[in-house]
Order: sequence, then C-alpha cells, then structure tokens
Amino acid sequence: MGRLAETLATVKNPSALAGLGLAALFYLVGLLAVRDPGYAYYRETIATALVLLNMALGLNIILGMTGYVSFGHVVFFGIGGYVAMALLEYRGWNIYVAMLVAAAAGAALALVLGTIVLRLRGAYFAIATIGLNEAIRVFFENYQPLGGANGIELSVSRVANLRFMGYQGLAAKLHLSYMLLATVTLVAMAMNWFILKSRFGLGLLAIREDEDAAESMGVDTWRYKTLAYMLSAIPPALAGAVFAWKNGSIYPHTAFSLTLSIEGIIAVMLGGAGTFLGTLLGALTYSGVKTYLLTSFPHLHLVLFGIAIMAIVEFLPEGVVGWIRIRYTHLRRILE
Amino acid sequence: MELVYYDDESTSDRVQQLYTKLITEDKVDFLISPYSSGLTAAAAQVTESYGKIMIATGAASDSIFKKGYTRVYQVYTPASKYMAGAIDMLQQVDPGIKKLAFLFENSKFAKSVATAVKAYAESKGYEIVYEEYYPSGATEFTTYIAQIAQSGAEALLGGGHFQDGQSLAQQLYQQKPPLKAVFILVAPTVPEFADIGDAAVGFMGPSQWEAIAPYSPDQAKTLGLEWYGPTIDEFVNAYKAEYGKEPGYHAAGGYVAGLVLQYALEKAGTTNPDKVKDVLDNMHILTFWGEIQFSSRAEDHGLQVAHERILIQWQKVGGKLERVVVWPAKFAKAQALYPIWG
Amino acid sequence: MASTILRVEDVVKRFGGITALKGVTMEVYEGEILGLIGPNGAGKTTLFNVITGVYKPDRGKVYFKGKDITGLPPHKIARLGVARTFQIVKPFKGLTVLENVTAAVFYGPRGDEYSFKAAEEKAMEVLRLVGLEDHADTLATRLNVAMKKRLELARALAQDPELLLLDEALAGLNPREVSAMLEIIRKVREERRVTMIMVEHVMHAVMNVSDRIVVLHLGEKIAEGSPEAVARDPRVVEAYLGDPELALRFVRRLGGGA
Amino acid sequence: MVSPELLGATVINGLLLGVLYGLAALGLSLIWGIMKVVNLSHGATISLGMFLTYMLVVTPMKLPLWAGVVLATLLGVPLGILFYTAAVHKVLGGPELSSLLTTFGLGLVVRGLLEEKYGGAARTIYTPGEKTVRILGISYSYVQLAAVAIAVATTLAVYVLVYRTWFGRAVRAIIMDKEAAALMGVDTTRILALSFALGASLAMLSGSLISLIYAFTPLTGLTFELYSFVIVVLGGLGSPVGSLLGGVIVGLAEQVSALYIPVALSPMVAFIILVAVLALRPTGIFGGM
Repeated sequence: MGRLAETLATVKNPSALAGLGLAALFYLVGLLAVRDPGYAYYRETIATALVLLNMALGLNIILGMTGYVSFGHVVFFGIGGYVAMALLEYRGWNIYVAMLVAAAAGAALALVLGTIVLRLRGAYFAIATIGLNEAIRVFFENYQPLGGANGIELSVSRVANLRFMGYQGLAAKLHLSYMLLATVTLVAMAMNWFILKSRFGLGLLAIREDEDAAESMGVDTWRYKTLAYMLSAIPPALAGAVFAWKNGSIYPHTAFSLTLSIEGIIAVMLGGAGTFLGTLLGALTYSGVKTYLLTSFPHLHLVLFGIAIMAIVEFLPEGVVGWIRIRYTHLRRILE
Repeated sequence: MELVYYDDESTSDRVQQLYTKLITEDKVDFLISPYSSGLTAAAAQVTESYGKIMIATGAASDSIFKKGYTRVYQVYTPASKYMAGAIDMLQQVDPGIKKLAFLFENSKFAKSVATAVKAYAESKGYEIVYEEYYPSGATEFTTYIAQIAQSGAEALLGGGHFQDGQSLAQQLYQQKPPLKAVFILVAPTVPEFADIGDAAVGFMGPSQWEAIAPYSPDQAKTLGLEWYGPTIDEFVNAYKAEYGKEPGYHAAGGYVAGLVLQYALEKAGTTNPDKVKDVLDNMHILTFWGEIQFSSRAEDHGLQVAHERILIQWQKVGGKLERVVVWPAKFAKAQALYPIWG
Repeated sequence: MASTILRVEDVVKRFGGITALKGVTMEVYEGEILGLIGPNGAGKTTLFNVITGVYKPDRGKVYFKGKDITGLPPHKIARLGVARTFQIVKPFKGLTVLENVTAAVFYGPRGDEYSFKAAEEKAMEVLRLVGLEDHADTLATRLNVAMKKRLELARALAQDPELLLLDEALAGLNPREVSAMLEIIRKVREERRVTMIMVEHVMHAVMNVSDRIVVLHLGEKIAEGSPEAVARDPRVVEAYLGDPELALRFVRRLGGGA
Repeated sequence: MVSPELLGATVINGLLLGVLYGLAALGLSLIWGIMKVVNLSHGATISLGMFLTYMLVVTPMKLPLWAGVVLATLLGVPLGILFYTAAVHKVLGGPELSSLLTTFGLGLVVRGLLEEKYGGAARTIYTPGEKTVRILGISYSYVQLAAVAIAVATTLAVYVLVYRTWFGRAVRAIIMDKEAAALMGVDTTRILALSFALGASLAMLSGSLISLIYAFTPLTGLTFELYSFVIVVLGGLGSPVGSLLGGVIVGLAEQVSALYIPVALSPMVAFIILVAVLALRPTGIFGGM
C-alpha cells in the first residue's frame, strides 16, 4: 500500500503535470469545437496527432522500456479497429463496449503473438513482427465474415440515435469520437507513467539494458516481456477502435499499414525511448512537422522526412529528452 | 466560384482533417470527393455531419452508397456494373462460349466488380470454371495462366490496377492459353498499356470514359434527355490547350463532378444545400461524360444509375497501336478483334 | 563445521559433443568463501551457469539450503537468495548507478516489500559499502572498469543474497584496485555474513581470501581443500599451476600472509 | 486434381522465379551478415535499379538491354558508397534499432525521389524478344532465362568473392573481430563501405533484371524486400548459396501452394515460413557463413 500511495504521489512530478496539462488541452479543444466550428480544424489536427501518440505510447512500453523493436506494432491498431467495427456494424453494440472488447482483443493477440516471437531478440524480433503483421493483414483480406478486402463500413443508421452535447447522429459521433480519442490518450499516458514509476517498470528497463543480467537479478523476464507486450498493445488497439468508428470504415490495407508503426517508432526515438515526456513531445512534434511538410512540400515530403530521420538517429541517437537526461543526470527526476 | 483543394496523401487519417478544414476554415459550400472509395467513405462521415453535398468521382464502390448517406452523389459507374458489358458482348459475338475464368485482384474494387459480374454471368448461363483473386501488387501470373489453360475456360475476366493488369496481359500474350477473349480492368484504359507493344493487341477493358465516346446533343434529343455542358471535342480541345495533353478518364471524371454541381446550382438558383439536393435527386442529363442520374431511393441514395460503360480494345490500326470502342454496339466504331490471338 | 548451504551433486553438462562438466560434486558451507579455480575451459563458468539456472544440467542435482533448485529458471533461483556477478560485466548502461542498484533491491527475496524511497536508501547503503556513493547519479556506461566491477558487486549485494557467486570479480584490475576489491569482499563477509564462491584467476588473491579451494580441470573436480593443501597437491600443480616453481612461489607468498 | 504436368510446370516456374527472389535477397543477406545491419533501404534500392534501367534503355537513353543492366549494376557501387556514408557509417556497432531507422530513412529518400520523378504509375520495359522456349507447356522468354542465368552466375561469383579472395578474407576477419582486423592492417572502413556497395550493387542488379520481366512502380522493390527477409532468415545471414536456396524455397512454396490453396492466401505462406523458422531455428536453416 505504501508503494501505491507513493506511486500516485509521483503525478506531482513536472513531467506528469505536463502530460496532464496536455490532456486537458486536448479535451478543451474538443469542447470548444462543440460550441464553435472554428475550432474543428484544430480538433481534427490534434486527432491525427493523437492516433500517432497512442501508437507511440504503446511502443514506448515495449520498445522504449523493454527494448523490443516491435516494427509490426500496427497489428494491434488494426485488430482493435476490426473488432470494434465488427461489433458496431454487425452487432449494433455501443462504442464503449466495443472499445473494451477491442482493448481485450489487442492484449489477447499480444499474448498469443508474444509466445511465438518474444523469444527472439534484436532485428529478428523486429522482422518477425513485420511478418506476423503481413500474415494477419492477408488473413483479413481473405476473411469474408469480416468483409475480406471490402472491409467494414459503418451504416448511418448505426449512429442515428446517438446523442452528444446537443448533437445527434453522425454529427454527434464526430464530436464524441474525438472526446473518446482524448480519453484513450489519457489512459495511455497514465499507463505509461505508472509503469515507468513502478517496480515493474524498473524491471522492464533492466531487461532493455541487459536481459541476462535482469534475469539473473531475479526479474521474471519472460512474464515481464509478455505483460509489457500485452500492455503495449492496448493503446493502439483502443485508438484503432475509436479511429475506425470516427472514420466510419476500416479496410485491411489501411488498418495494417506498417507506416503507422514505423512513424510511432520514429516518434519514440525522436523524444527519447523509455521516457514519458519524450514520447509525448516526439509524437506531437512528428505529427506537426509532418502536417507542415505535407502541405508545404507535398511531393518531396518523403525525402525531407528521410533526411530528418537519418539526422536525428545519427546526431541525437538518444532523442531530445533522452539526451538531456544523459547529459544532465540531475534532471532525471524532473524529465521522466 | 472558388476552388480550394489539398493533397490527402492517399491516407485515411488525413482525409477527415482536410475535409473539416475545407468546411470550417475555407467555408466551402460544396465538396468533391477524394480519389478512391475508401477515402470517400471517410470524407462522407464529415460532409454528412455538416449537411454538405459531396460529388464523388473516382469512387466506384457500390457499398458506400448503401450506408444511408443522403448527400453524396456518384458520377462513376459503380463497380457492380463494370463488367456487365463484357458478358453482353460475349453473348452476341460468340454465343457458343460457356466457360469463363476469373482472375481478379483481391482488392475492394476488383472484388466488387467480380462479385457482381459473376452473378450476372451465371444468370446468363455461363459457368465459372476458374476463380482466383491474386494479392495486391502481384506481377507473376504464369502458374495461374497454366491453370486457366487447363481449366477449359474460353474467356478470361480479370485485373485490378494498372501494374498487375499490364503484367497479366504481357504474360497472357507470352503463354497464349486457349482463350478467345480477355477483359481486363483498368490497365487497358490507360495509354501506357501500349508500353508492352504488340502484346497489347486484342485486350479489352471497360472504360468510364473515352475521348472517342459518342455522346452528343443530337443523341440527347433521340433519347429525350437534356444535354448539358461542352461537347466532347470542346472538352478535349480546352483540356489540351490548358495542359498540353489528351485528357484521360480521371480528368474527365473530375471535370464532370464540377459540371454536375454547376448544373444543380443553376437549376436551384441558390446555394441552399436542400434546394441543390432536390435538383440532384431528380436530374437525368446527358453530357460529354455520358448519361448521369442518381438514385434517389433511400437504400442506395446517390448511386449512379445511368452512366454506361463502354468496352475498348487495343488494335493495330495502320501499324499503330490504338484503343477503339467495340461495345456497346450502338457506339462501336470498329469490329472487335475476335478471337484475341487470331 | 557450519551447515551446507549449496550442494552440487554429480552434475553433467554437455554442449553438442563437448562435455563441459563431467559429474561434479561439491558442497559449500554457510559463511565461507570458496575459491573455484582451474585453467580456461575447466568448466567454472559453466558450473556457475548451472547453479544459477542459466543451463539445465544433463544429469545431477543442485540443492540450495536443502531445496532442489535443479532446472529452475534463473530469476527464481535469484529470488531464493542466490546472486551472481558476470565475468564480462553487465551493468544496465543507460541507467544511473543508483538506478542499477535500486532495481536489484526490488528484485531481492523481499524486494516487493520496499517502497521506492526505502529501496533507494538501501541502495545507497550498498553503494557506500562498495565505495560508489559519490557516483550514484552517474550513468553506468560512464564508469571505468574498476567501478563497473564494483557496481556489479553492489547490484548483486543489493539483492540481499545468502549465496554470492563472483565470476572473476578481480580480472582486469590493477594491483591497487585488486586489494581494494578484496577489502570490500572481506567487509561483505564480515558485515553481511554472505557465503561466496569466487571464480578467480588472480591466484594470490584467491588463495588469500578463500577458506577452501575447489579445483576443476576439464570438467572434473581434481582437488578440494585448504589453499595450502591445494597448492601443494601434485595433480593441481600438474594440471593448472604448471611448473612446480610457480606453485612454490604461491606457497611462499601465502607464507608472507596478507 | 492437379495434373502431374501442371505440377511439374509449376515447380519449374517456381524454381526460376525463386532464383530471382534469391538474387533480390543476396544484397540484404551480405550486408546483414557482414555488418549486422538490416538494410531497410534495400527495397528502395531495388526500385532504383528498376528505374535506372528504365532511364538507360527506354527514356531518355536507348541503350541495348545488356548495357542497361551492366551500367545500373555498376552505378550501384558509387551509390552504395554514398549510402554507406550517409546512413550507415556513423551508426555501425550501435544498437540495431539505429541502423534500422537510418536505412529506413535512406529508403524514404530514394523512394521520395523516384515518386517525385515518376509518380505512382507503373512502368514497363518493352522487351521485343518474341523468342520463347517451351518447358512443360509454359513459355519462357530468352530475357527471362538470361535473367535467371545471370542470377545464378552472380550468386556463385559472390560466393567465390567471399570465400576465395583477399576481399572475402578481409571481410570475414572484420566479422570475427573488427579491432583485430584493423591491427592486422585491414582498412576496415574501406572494406565495410565496399561491402555495402556490393550489397547495393546486387540490389540494383536484381531490380534491373526484374524490370525487364515485370511492370514496376517505386514501391515494387518493397515487396521484394519483404520476401528477402524471409529468404535471409531461411538461408542464413551472409550466405550466398543460402540466399539462392532460400529464394528457391520461397518461390516454390509460393507457386506450388497456389495450386492447392486460394491464390489470395499465397503471401501468407512466405510469412508463416518466416515466423516458423524464426521461432524454431533463429539462426536459419542453412546456418551462417
């Protein structure tokens, strides 16, 4: 109990407060957009960033803290989206239950996949996750009960009776889906923070730094890795569920597109793998820069992006927050 | 009238962001869809929420028009009607043919086309003796062609995108299985199909639109329809003057989306979306693009019901590779090359 | 004689065609320091790996405090109170010295009872014992070799072990660093009453600090006993110490005391 | 169900295709084996080989096919050295993730430039070789057969280069111990740069040959990159013969399985092989070099 109280008290840490502040801002923009359409574009821009942020927060647990490069992590985003959409469109369930089932499905898939691939290390693990994601994508392209290559599209009638803050139907969904995305993000942030501040988190860091030493120190590395992988699947699965509902459709080739997981990895690296603040900053900066490059250099944005990635990894391999933490170790307790 | 547009990067996570920007920041009154059905579905969630009208071009899916939207209108012929002409043509050209092979891409678009044409072909008494869907991006078909050759199929329907369709055509030409006619989606309608040289000859494909299509104000009169907008020659010449090249069907489809809006606004005499919607729900016109009429039924509102597809075939005309219209018979300018490899 | 804390019984370990351990039996008594010596390839590290659960023996048993721990995974054995250091140090490079040791406190036998604060206090205590208290906030990767060895020891000690396996804790250190490390090891035994097995090549050191010596050669135990007895054992001289001159020098040095 | 003739034809087709897969994987395998770098720009480099060939033999230049293949391959050497300098040198020996990301970034640059110039539409190189050879009812063009022959010859040449020459000995010395190799007078940076250049040049060659047979886009190389992972894992890192065998296994599995399962599922076969091999034998079936 002592440790729980102590862990809860850590939210007074400046990094945690920064996270809470950001979350408050996300909600605020959503509420403003409900009242004034002038804020809708900001809301949508943030929504795009939040999808990436959830992917990054998930990856931060398995990649950042545990050191396993889950290249195919988008598989959990896809599975979350598919499970939710199947329940919403085929069964007419409400979004809240669909989200919970999606999160559970993500974690369950991670448990199954983890049993196969978590024994691999380094690049082998990374490549195995790519292979699994591709195999599962092909499965969904062919699995007719879930639409096969046609995907699942949401009927307007499924949200006809939805009400939210004075809106109804599709318009209510537009507002509510964003608020849910913000909530999912808050959950993912809290998850990251409390893992990082826990004995479990310290065990994960030990695995990342040296798995053999961690095991011989008493860390049940197999159980920890599996648990970390399952937890890391939850934020993308939830985001996938809400995003599919918001978009009103899901297709195999977009739901399981490797781009999102690679962008998530870059976001985590940019800020500093295994740090809370770094993951937040990395994902939001990445998303912002991408929006800028896309609108300013629509044809060369890939090139600029590629150069940026090389430059960051070669000249700032620990990420921004990671670099500061290494350079100024006394700031470690503030910059988490 | 002012046109505002953005690059959507062909990913669904950007589409809603940009359509929201168009509606709330740029304050546009009417919208034109992104390219492809998947992106159009995502955009429709936003445009419908704001009660805006969207003209869908480049979106050939049937399914998104069966989801209950009330303000999305499709100018392309839906996927379900893409290949019907191929069956009609076969029936007329060679009533002896009974066995078909299907080799389509496993994508939303090609799968929809295949499902619809399969039902149609079976209703006309055809037997599908080979049916496979290859993964997106596939370019190696030799084994499947060998299987088709053994299956006893007399005609092949297939394809999906340009790259796979072109490779498929080239390999069919190299293997020359005992087929009499081959219909391929998308690839033969693209001018670059000619890059495979003589291998292109004889392949047929359904096209949304061709500059050689035969729509005219005169024809409108015979059909009892209203003609609207430029003639085909006027459109082609204006496009060439502006961009220095022949317009393809993407360009024509984009243009016609604007044309439909223009028509509706003129008729309604206002930008009030409800009034414009009334016009769109009830219009039936002929343009350089062909006939246009939208379903106004609740179960498939906005679906294109009148636009007809034509079949083109690559032939050697005076030693030069050319696309010629071979179907429907009333529009056909040339005799189809049949059977495909002589 | 004190009671037995570890008993290794007829342990055989094969790798492909090579038999690294050929039926080794030995006992370690509570509170003693046991020196484990032998030439390269004698099977010392393999034996450590069998005791700590990294390898499952092909035959034989390992008992810790009377409990059969053969084939248990390493983390379970660690949590029973067996800690080890590695021949090639494995610090958690990206963490600070304090974080390294705090993690170890958390994973000791009663690790889950600690609050963060208590764990850090305990870690600092261990750091003072090994003389790293001034480097608590240094990243492990920035330490020099001698300090990394101490960190390795600190991390093992922070687990509150009853049995500590030291795999060449002195290798790569200069003479001054060796005596400092030996000092720490003695202190550990005096203050914490930890039983230790030392694999060591620095001969005078191991002879000096050990209560008993076990000699392995090609996977077999060829001698066991007090340092003096072992140094005079002709089989040991032949197999390991090489020429009798060298053996004599050890004895002489032993005679000089420490 | 499946006639023996069709099965035989499919096996031969799978074999010939597999040899090309093997060549596509060879560069990835060498770089992975020698430098422990999983080169995620490999697919983009294959695409680059395709479009360079297109530039050389279709437009703007109209060189003969063989000249296009040779030039595209040779250009791979300076390009490879450039790539090594830009993306690999600084992160060598660092965490695996670093080189995964830098080479991925490099791949984006190459892909972005290709898309800038060519857009997403597919190109083909028209090979007027009407001449074909018929084997068990399937026609193979001379170009196809030549490509397969070149692929086999190249694999053997790389084998000789790695196992029988000074270069190969230097490379293997570096793999075993970089510092010791440097002490022995091996210029490790130069050897590593050349090895990367060799890998890039092989990727360009495979792209060049494939472009003579299939339509391609800037993304086509990525498909081959994914298959290359499977092949390298099957064949073992850095083993030329392993690449060839791995390629043949993947080619056969893909083609023969299509006779028995829906074609749409065939990509799953390769990825299931990948995961199964990794799960059971993380070092590959044919071991390392």
